[in-house]
Amino acid sequence: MTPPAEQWTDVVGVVAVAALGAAYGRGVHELWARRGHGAVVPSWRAGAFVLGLAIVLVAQQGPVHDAAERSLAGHMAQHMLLMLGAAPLLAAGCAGLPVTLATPRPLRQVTHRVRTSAPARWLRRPLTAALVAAGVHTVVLWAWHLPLPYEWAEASAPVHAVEHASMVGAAWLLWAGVVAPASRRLSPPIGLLMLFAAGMPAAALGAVLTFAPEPIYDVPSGPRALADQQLAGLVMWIPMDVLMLVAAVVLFLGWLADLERRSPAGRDLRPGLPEEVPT
Amino acid sequence: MTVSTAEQLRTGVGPRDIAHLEREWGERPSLHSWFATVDHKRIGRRYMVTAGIFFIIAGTDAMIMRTQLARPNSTLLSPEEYNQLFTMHGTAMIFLFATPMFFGFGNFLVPLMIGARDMAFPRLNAFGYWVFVFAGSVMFASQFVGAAPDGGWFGYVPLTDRPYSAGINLDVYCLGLLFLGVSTTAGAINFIVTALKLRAPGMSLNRVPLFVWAIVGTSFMVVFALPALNLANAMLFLDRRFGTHFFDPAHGGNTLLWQHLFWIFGHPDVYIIVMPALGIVSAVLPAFCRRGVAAYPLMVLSIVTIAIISFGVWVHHMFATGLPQLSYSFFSAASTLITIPSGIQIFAWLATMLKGQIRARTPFLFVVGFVVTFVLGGFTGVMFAITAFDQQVTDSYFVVAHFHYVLFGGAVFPMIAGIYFWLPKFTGRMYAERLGRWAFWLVFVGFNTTFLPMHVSGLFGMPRRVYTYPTGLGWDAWNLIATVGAYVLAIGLLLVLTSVVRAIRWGPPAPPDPWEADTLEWATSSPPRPYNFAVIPQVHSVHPMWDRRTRDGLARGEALSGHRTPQTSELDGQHERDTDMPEESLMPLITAVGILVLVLGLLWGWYWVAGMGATVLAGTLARWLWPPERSPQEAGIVS
Amino acid sequence: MRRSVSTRLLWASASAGVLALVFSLTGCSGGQQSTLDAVGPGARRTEGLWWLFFGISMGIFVEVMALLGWALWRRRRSRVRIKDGDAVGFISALGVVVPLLILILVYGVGLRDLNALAAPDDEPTVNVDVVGHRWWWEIHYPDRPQAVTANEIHIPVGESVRIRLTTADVQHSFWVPQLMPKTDLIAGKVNSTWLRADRPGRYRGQCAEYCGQQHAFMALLVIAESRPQFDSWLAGLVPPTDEPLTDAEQRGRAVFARSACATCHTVRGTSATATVGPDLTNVGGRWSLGAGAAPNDPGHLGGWIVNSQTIKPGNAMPPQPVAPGDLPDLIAYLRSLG
Amino acid sequence: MTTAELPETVREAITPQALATEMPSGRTTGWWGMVLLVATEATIFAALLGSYFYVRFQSGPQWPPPPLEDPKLTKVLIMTALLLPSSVPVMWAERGIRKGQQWRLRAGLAITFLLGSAFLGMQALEYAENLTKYTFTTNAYGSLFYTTTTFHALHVTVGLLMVGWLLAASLRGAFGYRRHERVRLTAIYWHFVDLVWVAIFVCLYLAPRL
Ligand code: HEA
Ligand code: HEA
Ligand code: CUA
Ligand SMILES: [Cu+2]
Repeated sequence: MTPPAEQWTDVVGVVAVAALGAAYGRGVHELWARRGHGAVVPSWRAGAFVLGLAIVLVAQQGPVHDAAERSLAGHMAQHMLLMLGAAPLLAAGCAGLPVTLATPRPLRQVTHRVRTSAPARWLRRPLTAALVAAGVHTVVLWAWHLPLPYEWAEASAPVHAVEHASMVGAAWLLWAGVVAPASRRLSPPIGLLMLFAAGMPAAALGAVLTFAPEPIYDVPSGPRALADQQLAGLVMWIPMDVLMLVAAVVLFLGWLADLERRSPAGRDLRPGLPEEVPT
Repeated sequence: MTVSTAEQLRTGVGPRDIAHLEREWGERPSLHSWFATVDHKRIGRRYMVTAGIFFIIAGTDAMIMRTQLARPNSTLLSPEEYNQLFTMHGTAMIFLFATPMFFGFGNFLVPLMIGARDMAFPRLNAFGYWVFVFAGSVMFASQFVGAAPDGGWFGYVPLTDRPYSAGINLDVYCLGLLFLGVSTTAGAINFIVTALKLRAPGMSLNRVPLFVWAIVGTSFMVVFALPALNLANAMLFLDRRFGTHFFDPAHGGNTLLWQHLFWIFGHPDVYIIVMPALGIVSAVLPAFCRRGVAAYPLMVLSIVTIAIISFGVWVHHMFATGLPQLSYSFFSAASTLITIPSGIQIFAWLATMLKGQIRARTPFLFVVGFVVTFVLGGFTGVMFAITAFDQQVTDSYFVVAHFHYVLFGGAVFPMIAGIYFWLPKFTGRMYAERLGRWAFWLVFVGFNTTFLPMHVSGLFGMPRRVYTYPTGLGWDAWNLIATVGAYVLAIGLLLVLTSVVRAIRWGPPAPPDPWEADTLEWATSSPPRPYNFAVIPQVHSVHPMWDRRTRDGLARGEALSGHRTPQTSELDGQHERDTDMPEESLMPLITAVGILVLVLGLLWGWYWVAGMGATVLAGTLARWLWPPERSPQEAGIVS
Repeated sequence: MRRSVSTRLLWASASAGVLALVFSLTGCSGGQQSTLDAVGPGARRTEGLWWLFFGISMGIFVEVMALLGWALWRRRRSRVRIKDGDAVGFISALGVVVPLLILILVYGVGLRDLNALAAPDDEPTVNVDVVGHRWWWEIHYPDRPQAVTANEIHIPVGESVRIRLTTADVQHSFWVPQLMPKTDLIAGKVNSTWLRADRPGRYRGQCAEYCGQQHAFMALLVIAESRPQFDSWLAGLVPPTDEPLTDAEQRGRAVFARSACATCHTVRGTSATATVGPDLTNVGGRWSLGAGAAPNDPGHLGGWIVNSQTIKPGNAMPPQPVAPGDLPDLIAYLRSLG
Repeated sequence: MTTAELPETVREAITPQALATEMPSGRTTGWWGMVLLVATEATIFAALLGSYFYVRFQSGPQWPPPPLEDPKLTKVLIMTALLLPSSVPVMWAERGIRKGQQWRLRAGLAITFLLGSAFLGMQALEYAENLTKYTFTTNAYGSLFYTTTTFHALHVTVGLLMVGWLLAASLRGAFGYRRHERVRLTAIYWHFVDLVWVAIFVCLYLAPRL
């Protein structure tokens, strides 16, 4: 039987997700009602957000949850589902405005004040934002995979929930810089640097797990603990790298295309002395 | 160079402007200015000449090795001599020849191609050159006194650690490379900043020549990869000299840590070497195919993706070390993936040739030679990427064959193409076409005769780094052929050298733009005046020299006076301001001497000398960067 | 002039390809250390991979050469209208899609073989511990604690042998090309591999990781023989102490015991038990001296004892001042071992 | 005054795009040079910390290796408390000189100099205590610990030299609101030294307990 603490955490988690979804839905509804369907938040973004929430739920329950309980690799797969599946989708949903709209007025005023304060504005400067996002991502990822925090999370459901929430949050922050609508996105070169800065330490973590000669975590595991841990390392490593590479390529090509629109490179020229222009 | 009257009439720049610029930028030919120069063209040429000399020494090392290996059981060399030879050959070719040679090209060409008057940090540039010369000289000096590094170019521990390597040899290796790292890093930062900030107005990033992209990509790899090597070498030095235990398993250290660190650097490094070469190919082709390189965005994309993926494949050099099987499958996949961007480039060049109007002059021939050999070398690379196969052939001559195909075929062929192509710009003289063709055929045939047989001897089980081998294993013939080929190759390279010397001595003067090429370096005289461009070009196209507006602008524009160059925005190339450029100075040289003293002090264990060197270093740096005296108004002081 | 250049180029490229083909066809045989003459399941995998890769590479090479040749041959004269975009399809097809398909195939095959190399499909019957030294191989049969030898491994034909690899000093690499790809010997780490020979024979191997001065002479021999032969060889590794010795041999034994030999070497059943150099209990029967540096015959043995540094400079054995009169006895004794 | 009445240039300067770019004044070559220097140095530290974790996870469950105990935190917390805030006076000084206020520059730099020196002093004390237990030749842990922290201390020293050098130059009145590039660059370096300390603190002092 699942212990009560775990049940409670489950309930809280589901309620939180539901609340977020409800607030988002309400905000989007309001926006669309005022400005017409698909305004401000296009419907595909809304869909992405819902899908992201669904993935969060799926990752926490049922077979995924069981796999995560069974093996380290399963657990890492769960993390990756949250960080690479759910988070980018949630980020694509650009939930800021809709959720703010759905919150009660006093709260909204507070958030507004915070958002417009000097430190917050400083934090939103592209370079700072990129560095902070990459930094937070790295810290969250590494901190939770150190032996002790990992074992805490294994042992206690609430800690585990905090772990997952912080991972989704950090990844959300990171990917928001890349998938948000153009006006709030980081400029592509900075986005590229951010992905590189976040990707390298993440890969290093994967490498540590993969190459460790002994099981790192003191958690009950089967006889193939080491193989499991190696697989877990790769699960951390490959999907993230692949996704980041794809994102980098897309970003880069998009950026070049954009530059090309603004200042065409004039590539269809030929050599030979051009004709004299009349003065 | 005299500018023809017709040329002069066409520019909107009067003789007064020219005289003024000459005064501002010209460096009096004197001993002082020889040591103090900060002109990127002089520094670039020096880089190339110095790297060329190092190439000849390292190549001669290889010839001695090949002579030893021509027959089995040869006793020409003792094992110690042989081991020093191949280590110095590899180390010097990689660190003292290939990278600095391309840095020389970059130094000379990047400012010209982007329409700037110098590098972003001219003094840092001079400093980088002096450090390079000193580091190279220290390393080669060790060879002449018989104390050269002998641990192979990747210096695996524990062999290179105490107690297995007692003499000073490996200290030279780790200190020398650390020393050199200073120069390479400085150069890389300089390239990036130059390319970002000093581009001529209008040169948005999608109008940047592919060669410049390649140099920037290379420089980014240097910035993020070289630290791993520097750290590894610093650790090795500490282990050897001060008894730390980074790599000592008996005290909790780890020998594989060295391999990881080395190859995290080492793999990006092979692209650091080849990327500028690919850039040269992209610069040479338009002139001889009379059209731009096809699919520019894809070319840029492949530069960027190579730079990124190259950081994720290093374990393919460690496929036999018994790391987890699972991780091998990952690195194997990543290593096969990295061929895609190379394939894109190859087929883009083929498309360029297919769609262009080919003029097969010597530089073009070397590009064709490059395509043939690089593709072959790339194939063997893909074979290694498949772990199971690599475990069989790693550390055999098959690997030696691979990396010479990619290093010589992939990097040196384009390099020679570049030398012929830009010789008019470097020296103001034209080379002789016939001699060039002869050189090409000798180099091409010699190269393949040297290195193709190594595939076979490798497959027949000949390990690398053996000073001799017994007869009867089926290796004798292949080695003999390789040696013969090496001599043919050497003659071919001698012809290349001859054509360069001949051109400088007796070649006919070169016009500003002998090839009708597309980039801005052809917009100035050959060789360019110290200020490069009297009129700063306004760029409208990725082929500015084929673009009427740019040419008109150059012809009619006003000269930018003063010791200044424009700065533009990073992405769009919008003009921001004109900045003053630093004058010639002895500080770079003195600073470099400071580091030299520091390194020599460490090498011999005279720590007080090292301390003195460090003091000189700090003092000169402080002096160098001391802000000029300013009046309160000028500084903007509010009391 | 123009035409002739392109023809020559074509010719050269084509001949380079043909040359490569010829090279590799002659390569089928190779010598006693050839990867293309596999006699074990491991090496056969990689040999198969080689021919697959070779075929594919030549295919792509021909394709690239054909395109290059065509470009050089056709030599467009007219100034065609140039649109850069117009090659993107060509480049993506030939530079991305086709290579990707090929790479997926190659990768899949490679992965299959990598798994096959990981472990034999039958349970190994023999265990061998290999310890790398500069510059020789110490061989143990752990199932028989007394069985120690150097630079040669006997294995029964058709049976899998598990090999445990460690090093006493720097990194080495264990490589017997006809049987199995290599595995490194790494300080502070235990690696393992396995071997199986399908035919009786002598398969040469060599240290493949640069390990210093005499890396070139760190060879070993794998001798695959029938099970009974193997068993008797293994049993013979521990010499019976009561074996009769000739006079010369007896004198030689005394010389061995009293000179410096015994401070470095072991001869089991005698008072010599040092472990600096290789165990000499069966030195007489080995295939070589100094791990491939010289043949194992009386002349070389004498030379080796007097001054091995002329045969294999840098090895750990100093020249031995054995009295000229004693040398033949010593040689006779050592030859009698094993 | 509504926005429409503002002069064109001002209006341009306060459009959302203009406000969104991080440095309205444009980045100089010096800025880029310093940022890239910091990037490559940060990579060295990353490689150093990566090596630390590599050795840690390769060397079995006990970390630091047995007779040694987890590093003590008291002194290190004080060090952190000294170094972390030292970025603030630099920032304050830089803001000041942007407005041409030399006194702020001088005061800010002086405070930073004191904090940084105090940090180094504390570190010396910390070393004095640690060295009685283990040195850099004890084992790989010791090697990594001392190398990493010494390398950082070296950076603090360089940073202090730079700050001191700026202070000296500022006393001679070299900077003002028009000329303060070097202040800006030194500030970047100092922030970097500061941030690296956080990473070291977390990895070397906190992580062994986790
Ligand atoms: C300029 C230098 C350079 C370049 C460009 C490369 C390019 C590549 N290298 Fe190489 N390599 C070295 C220099 C270089 N290498 C050196 C110096 C060593 C040895 C170090 C030492 O041990 O001393 C080495 C060793 C080395 C190894 C380790 C071997 C071993 O020690 O066991 C591996 C393993 O994967 C490898 C792989 C590759 C791959 C996959 C590429 C790819 O980038 C190649 C891509 C190019 C092509 C494939 C050709 C063009 C493409 C097409 C025509 C498209 C179609 C192709 C296919 C579908 C296959 N290299
Ligand atoms: C850019 C890199 C580069 C280049 C250009 C070369 C060029 C050559 N290399 Fe090198 N090589 C390496 C990089 C390079 N190599 C590396 C990294 C290693 C691995 C080292 C290690 O294992 O640690 C290696 C190893 C290596 C080996 C293997 C050694 C061993 O494992 O035991 C061999 C053996 O034949 C060899 C041969 C040659 C030859 C004959 C040339 C020729 O192409 C050289 C020709 C050049 C000249 C001869 C000089 C110029 C000539 C003239 C101006 C004419 C006048 C001069 C004369 C007539 C002498 N190289
Ligand atoms: Cu042992 Cu090479
Ligand atoms: Cu590589």
